[in-house]
Amino acid sequence: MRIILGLTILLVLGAAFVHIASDVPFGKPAVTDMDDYFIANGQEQTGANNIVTGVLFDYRGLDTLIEATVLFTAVLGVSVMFRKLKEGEQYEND
Amino acid sequence: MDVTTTLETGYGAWSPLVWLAAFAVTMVIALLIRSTGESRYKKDSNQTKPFISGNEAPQDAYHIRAGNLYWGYLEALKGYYQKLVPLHTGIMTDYVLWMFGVVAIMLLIGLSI
Amino acid sequence: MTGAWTIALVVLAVLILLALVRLLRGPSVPDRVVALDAVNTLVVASMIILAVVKKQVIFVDVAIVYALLSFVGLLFIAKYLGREM
Amino acid sequence: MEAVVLICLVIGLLFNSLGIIGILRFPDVYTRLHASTKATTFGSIFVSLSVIVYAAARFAGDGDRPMLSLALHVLVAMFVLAFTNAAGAHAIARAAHRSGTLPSPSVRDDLNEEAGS
Amino acid sequence: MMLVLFHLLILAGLIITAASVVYFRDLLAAAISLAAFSLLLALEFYLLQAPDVAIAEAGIGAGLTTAIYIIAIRGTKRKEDPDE
Amino acid sequence: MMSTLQQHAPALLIAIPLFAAFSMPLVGKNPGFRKMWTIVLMTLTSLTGLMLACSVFRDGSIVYVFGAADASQALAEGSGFPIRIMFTIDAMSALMTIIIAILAFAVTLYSLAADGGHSGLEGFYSLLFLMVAGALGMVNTGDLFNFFVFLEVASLSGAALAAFRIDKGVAVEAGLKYALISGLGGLSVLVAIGLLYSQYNALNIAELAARIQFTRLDMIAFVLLAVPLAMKCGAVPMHFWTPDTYAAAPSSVTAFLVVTSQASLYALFRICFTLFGDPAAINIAVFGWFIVALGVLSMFVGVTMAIPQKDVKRLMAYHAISQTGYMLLGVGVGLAVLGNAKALGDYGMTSMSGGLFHIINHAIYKGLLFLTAGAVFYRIGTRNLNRMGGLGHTMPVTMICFIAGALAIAGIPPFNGFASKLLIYESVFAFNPFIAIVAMLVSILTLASFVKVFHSMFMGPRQPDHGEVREAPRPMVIGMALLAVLVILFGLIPTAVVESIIRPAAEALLDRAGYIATVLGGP
Amino acid sequence: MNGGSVIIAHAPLFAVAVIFLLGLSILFFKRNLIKILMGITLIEAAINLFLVSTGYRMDAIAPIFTNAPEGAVMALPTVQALTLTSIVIGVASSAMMLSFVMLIYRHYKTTNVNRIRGMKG
Amino acid sequence: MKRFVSTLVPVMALYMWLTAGSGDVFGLWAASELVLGAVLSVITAWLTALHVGSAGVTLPVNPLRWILFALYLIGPFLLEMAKANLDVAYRVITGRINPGIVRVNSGMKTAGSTTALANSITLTPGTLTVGVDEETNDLFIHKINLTEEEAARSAWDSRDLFGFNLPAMIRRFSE
Amino acid sequence: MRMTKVVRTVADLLYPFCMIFGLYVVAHGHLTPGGGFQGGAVIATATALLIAAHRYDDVSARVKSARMKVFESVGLLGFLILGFSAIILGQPAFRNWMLSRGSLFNDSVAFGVNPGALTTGGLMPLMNLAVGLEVLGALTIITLYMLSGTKEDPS
Repeated sequence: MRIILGLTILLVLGAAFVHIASDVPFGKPAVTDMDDYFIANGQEQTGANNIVTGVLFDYRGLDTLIEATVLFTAVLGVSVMFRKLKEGEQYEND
Repeated sequence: MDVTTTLETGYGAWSPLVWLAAFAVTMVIALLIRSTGESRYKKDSNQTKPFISGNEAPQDAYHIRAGNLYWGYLEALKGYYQKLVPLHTGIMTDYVLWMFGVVAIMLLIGLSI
Repeated sequence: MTGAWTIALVVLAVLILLALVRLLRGPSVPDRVVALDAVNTLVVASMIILAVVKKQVIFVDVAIVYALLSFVGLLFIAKYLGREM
Repeated sequence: MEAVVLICLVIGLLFNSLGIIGILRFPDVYTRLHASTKATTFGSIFVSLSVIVYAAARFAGDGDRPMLSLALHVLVAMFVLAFTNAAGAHAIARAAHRSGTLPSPSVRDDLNEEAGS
Repeated sequence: MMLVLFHLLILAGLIITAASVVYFRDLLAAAISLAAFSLLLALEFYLLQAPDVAIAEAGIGAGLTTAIYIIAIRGTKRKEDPDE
Repeated sequence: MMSTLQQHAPALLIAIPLFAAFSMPLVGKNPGFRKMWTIVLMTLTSLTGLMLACSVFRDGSIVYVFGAADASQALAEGSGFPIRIMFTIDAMSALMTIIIAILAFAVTLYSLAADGGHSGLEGFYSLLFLMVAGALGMVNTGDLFNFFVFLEVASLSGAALAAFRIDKGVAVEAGLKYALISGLGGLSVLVAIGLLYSQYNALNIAELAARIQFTRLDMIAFVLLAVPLAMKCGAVPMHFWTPDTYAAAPSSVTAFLVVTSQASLYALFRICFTLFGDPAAINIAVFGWFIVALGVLSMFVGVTMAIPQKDVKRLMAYHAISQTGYMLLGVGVGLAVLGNAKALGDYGMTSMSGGLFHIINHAIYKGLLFLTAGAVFYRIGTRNLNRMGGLGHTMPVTMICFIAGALAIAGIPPFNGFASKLLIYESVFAFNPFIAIVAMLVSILTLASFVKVFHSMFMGPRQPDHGEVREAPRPMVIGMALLAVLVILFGLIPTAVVESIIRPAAEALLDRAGYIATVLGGP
Repeated sequence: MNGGSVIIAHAPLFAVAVIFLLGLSILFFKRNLIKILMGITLIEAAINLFLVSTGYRMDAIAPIFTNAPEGAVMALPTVQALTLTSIVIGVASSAMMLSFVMLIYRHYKTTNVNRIRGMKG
Repeated sequence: MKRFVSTLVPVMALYMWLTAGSGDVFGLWAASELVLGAVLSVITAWLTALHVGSAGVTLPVNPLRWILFALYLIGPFLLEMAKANLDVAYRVITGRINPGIVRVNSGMKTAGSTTALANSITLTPGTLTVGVDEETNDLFIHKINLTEEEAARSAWDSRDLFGFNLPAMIRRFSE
Repeated sequence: MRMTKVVRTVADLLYPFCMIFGLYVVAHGHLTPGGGFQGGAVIATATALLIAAHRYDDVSARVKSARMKVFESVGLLGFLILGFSAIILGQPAFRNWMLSRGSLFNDSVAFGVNPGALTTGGLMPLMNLAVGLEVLGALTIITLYMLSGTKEDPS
C-alpha cells in the first residue's frame, strides 16, 4: 500500500520535474535584466571585482546576515542538545 | 473612534454593550434570587458535604476523570474514530508522504486548469 | 591546444566513472574508500585542466581547497573504520 | 613547447588510467591502494606539470601576468595533492587493517602478529 | 562538443553516486557515496561557472558534511536493521 | 534623532532581536543580568513593532530598501526594477507585526519565571529572540528569497526550542519531526523560488507579481509554495506534526510556535492574493476552493481529534488546527469570490475580515490557553488530564485566565472569539450554508472539549497528590493576565478593532495593484 | 527539438529531477533516520544544482572580473549568491538534525522511524 | 619562539606565493598584499604555534634544509616515483603479485623524518606504509611483490627498499 | 585513540597552511572566488583535521568551545554592527558607506577586467572577515559538540 502510494507520488512529481526540466530555459535565460544590471554596475556600486560577493554582501546583505543567523541558530541548537543537565532538571515522562 | 457602534456583519449585528447590559440585568436577577435563599448556610461544616443516603462519600469517586467524559459520544462515533486515529501514526516519514501526496494532488489539479 | 585539453578531460571523466564502479562493487568499505580517494585525485586534476580550458586563473583556488579538504573527509572515514573514534 | 605539454599530458593520463585499471583488477584493498595512490598521484602530478609548463611558457612568451599566478597556484595544488594522498593512503591502509580486512593473498603479515601478541 | 560530453559524464557520475546512496544498506558506505557525490557536485558547479559555490560545496560538502555524518554514525549505529 | 529612529524602524525591528540573540551567549552567564537584558530588549522589540504598525495604519504602507542610497528608493538607479532586498510593510504586515509584538512580550514575561529552572538558558533566550526575529522578518519582507531565509530561521529555532527538554525522548522526537518537515517545506519553497527566478529574473514579490505570466511552470511554483506553507500553518491533512511539536515543547515556546505558524499563514495569503491573485488571468476560484477545503477539513478533523485526547497540550494543539481552519475558511471565501465584485462586496470582505480578525484573536487566546496549561504543568508536573483535578481551589487566577481563553475559543460572547466567528458564520452562510453549519458544529464541539478540560483540571475536590500546589509565580501570572485582558478587551470593542486594524489589512490584502504600485511606483 | 536533444541540452536539469526523486524515494521508503537525512541532503544538493543551472549562460564565464578573459558574457551572479546561502542553510539544518538523531538514539536505542513514535493518536 | 618563527616564515611564504603577480613591489606584489600577508601570517602563527609540534614536529627554520628538501623532491624522489609507477604498471598489466606485510627498521629518530620516510615509501616502488610503531619508529610495509628470499628475511632496513640511499637524504634535511 | 604518527605529523604540518589558505580566501573574498563563508569553512575543516588526527580530548583542550563561541558571537555582532552602522549616518541599513570615503578600503576599483586590488570594496572585506570569524567558530563548535555527544555514555 505504502509502496504503491509512494510510487504514485513519485511518478506525479517526476512528471512535474521533467516538465520543469524541459521548460526552464537552460543556457539562455529569457529575462536577465536584474543580473545584467549587477554585472554592468556591480563593480562601480560595490567596489568588488567578484560580483557574487558584491551581490552577497551589498545588494543582498540582509540575506547574508540572516543566513549567518541560521548557522548561529544551528550552533545554538546543537549546543542546547548536548548540554549538561543540571541536578534535578528532570521532568515526568508521560 | 466610536466604540459604541455595533459590529455589522452584513446580515446581522453584534453589540457587546447590549450584551453587557443583558448580563448585568441577569446578574441582578440572580442576586435577587440568591438573597431569598437560606442564610444559615456555613462553610466548613457538615452542610457542605454531599449527602449520599447517609453514607460517607468516598474521597476519590466524585471527581470524574477526563478519560471517562464523553464516553457515549466516542462510542457512538466509533467507526469514525477507528478510521481517523490510526492515521496519526507518529511516524515522521508518513508525515512526509502526506505532504507530498497533497503536493501531487495539487499538481494534478493545478496543471489541469 | 584546447582540443587536447578537452579530450584529456573526457578521458578523466571516463576514469572517474570507472572508479565509481569500484565504489559501487565494494566489496568491503575500505575498497570504497580507495575508490573515493582515486575520484578525489582525478577531480582535482580535471579542475586544474578546466581552469586552463576556460582561461580562468582563479579557478585553481577551488582545486586547492578541494585537495586540502577531501583529505579531512577521508581521515574521518579512516578513523571510524579503524575504530579509533 | 606544445610537444612537452602534450607528452606530459599523455603520460599523466596514461598513469591515471593504469591506476584506475589497477583499482578494478587487483584482488584486495592493499594492492588496490598501491595502484590508486601511486599511479593516480603520479598521473595527476604530470597533468599538473603539463598545465604548469603551458602556463609558464605563456608567461615567458606573452608576459601574461595571470598565467604566472596560474602556474604558481597549480604548483601549490600539486604539492597538496601529493602530500595528502600519501598520508591518506597510509591512513586507509591502517584503518583497513584494523577493521579486519587483512591482505587476502599474502605471504607474510608482520603487523598482524604484532597486533596479536 | 567534448566539453558537453564531459558534462554529461559528470552528471552520470552524480546520478550513479546518488543512486548508490539510496542503494547501500551499510550507512558508512552510503556516507562514502555521499562524499563522492559532493565532490562531483562541486565539479559540476565548477563547470556551470560558479566557483564560489564550488568552493563552498567542496569545503562544506566534502569535508564537513562527511565528518558530521561519520560522527553521527559513530553516535548511533552503523548498519540499517534488516526490517527497515 | 527620533525621526531617524522612526525612519529606520523596519531595520531596527530586525536588528534589535538579532542583537539580543547574538549578544546573549556573551552576556548571559549571569542570571540577573540575563533577565534584565532579555526583558529590556524584548520590550524594545515589541515597542518598535507597535510603533511601526501604528505608523503604517496612520500613514499607509512603508517601503524600506536595505542598502540603497535612500531607504524609500525602491527602484535601482537608472533602471525600472527593484534589485535590493526590501521590507514592504502594508496594513496586513502591520497586523501580523502587532500580533507578534504582543505575543513575544507576553511569552517572554511568562518564560522568565516558567523556564527559570533549566540549564542552558542563554541558549533558550537566544533562540527565542531568533524565533521572534524570524517571524517578524517573515511577515515584513518584500523579497521571496529573504522570506525563505527568515522561514528557515524561524523553523530551526522553533525545532531547537521544541526539543529543549532533552531528557525526554518525545521532546527530541518532536524537535526532529518539526525540523524535518519544515526543512522539507523550506526546500519546496526554494524550488518554487528558483522556478520563478528562472522565468522572470526577479525575486521581489511586487516585481514578480507585475511580471507574472501564469504559465504552467508558475502553476507548479504556486503548488510548491502554497502546500508547504499550508503545512507549516497546520492544515489537515498535513497537520500531523502540530500536536507532536506543540505538546512536547515548553509552554512558552508553544505559545510562540502558534504565532510562527500564523506567520506562515500570512505568507500563504500573501502568495495567493498578491503574487497569484489576478482574477483576470486565471481561475482564482480554484485556489479559493482549495483553501476553503483545507479550512473545512482542518476545522472538523482538528476538533474531532481533540475530544478524545488525554494530554492537555495535545488537545489544545488539535484545537489550534481547528481554529486555523476558521482562518483558512474566512480568507479562502474571500479568495474564491475575488473575481466577483458583487459577491466580494456583499460577503467576501466581511468573511476576510472575520478570518483576519480570527488570526489575531486566535493568537491571543490560544497563547493564553497554552500558557495556562504550562502554568498547571509547572506546578503539578503532568500534562495528563486523567491525573489532574481540583486545581481551582489553589490556582484561582490561572483558572480565571483559562476560563477566559476557553470561552473565547468556543465563541461565547462577549469574548473576542465570538466576534470573529460571528463574522465568519454569517458571511460563509451566504457563500455556502453547509460550510457555515459545519463551522457552527465545530464551535459546539470546541466548547464541549473545553468543558472537559475545565472540568478535569479545575473542578472537583482537592486532589491528595496535588495538595501542596500554589498559584503560579508572579511573572507567569502577569503574562497570562496581559493576554486575558486583551481577550476581554477585544471582545468588548470588536468594532473598533475591526474598523481600525482588520479592515485596512483585508483591503491591503485584496489590493494587489496597490501593493505593486507601492514598490514599483504609480501605475 | 525532439526528446533526446532536449535531454542533452538540458542535461543538468534532468539530473536535478533524477537526484531529487532519488532523495525523495529515500524519504518515502527507507526507515533509518540517518539514511533519511542523507535523502534530505541529496534533495538539497539537487535544488542547489537547479538554482545554479538557472543562472548558467552558454559559453559564459564566472561573474568575476579578476584576471578574467576580455569581453566574455558572464553567468548570472544572483543565483550563485542564493545557492551559497542555501548551502550554508543546508549544512546548518542537517547538523542540527543529526544531533537530534544522536539524542534520539540515546533515548530510544534505535534509529528506525517505525519504532520512534512516542506520540501518536 | 622557535615554533612561532618556524610557522611564520613558511606560512608567509605560502601567502606570498599565492598572491604573486598582484602588483609591482619587488616586481610581483602589491603593497597592500604584503602588509595584509604579514598580518595574517602573524595571526596564523600565533594561533597555530600551539598546535604544530604536538607530534614533536616543527617545520625547519634553516633555509638550507628547505633547499635540500626541494632538491630531494625533484631529484631522487621523482625518479623513484617514476620507477614505482612503471612497476605498478607492470603489475597492473600482468597481474603478477605476491604481497605481504613486513616490519622495517626505519632508523629515523624524529616524527618528522619518520613521516617523510613513510610518505616516500608510500609513493615509491611496490611499497605502502600500513603501520608505524609509536616507540621505535619502525614501519610496517605492505610490499606488492615479495620474492621467496625476501619473504624469508627477518630483519629489514629501510635502506633496502630503494635504489638510492633515500633514508640518508631524508635524515639530512629533516633531522 | 589517535591516528598514527605519520598522519598526526601530516595533519600538524598541514594545519597552518590550511589556516593561511582559509585566511587568504577570506581576505580575497571580493576579488577571487571565496569569501567569509568559504574561508571560514576551510579553517573550520582544518580544525576538524586536527580532531581527526589527534584525540578529541587533546584537541578540545586547545580549541576551547567557549572561545569558539566568543568568536562566533563577536563575528556575528561585528557583521550586524557593520551592516546597521549606516543608520547612524542616516543612511539605510547595509549601505556600503565606506566606499570611496577616504578610509581603509576606499580605493576606487578599475572597471572591467583587471588584476584586482585588495584595497577596494568598502565595508565588504570587513564583512567578509566578520562572517569568516563567525563561520569558523560555528562549524568548529558543531564538530566539537557532536563529538562530545558520541563520547558520553548513553546509560
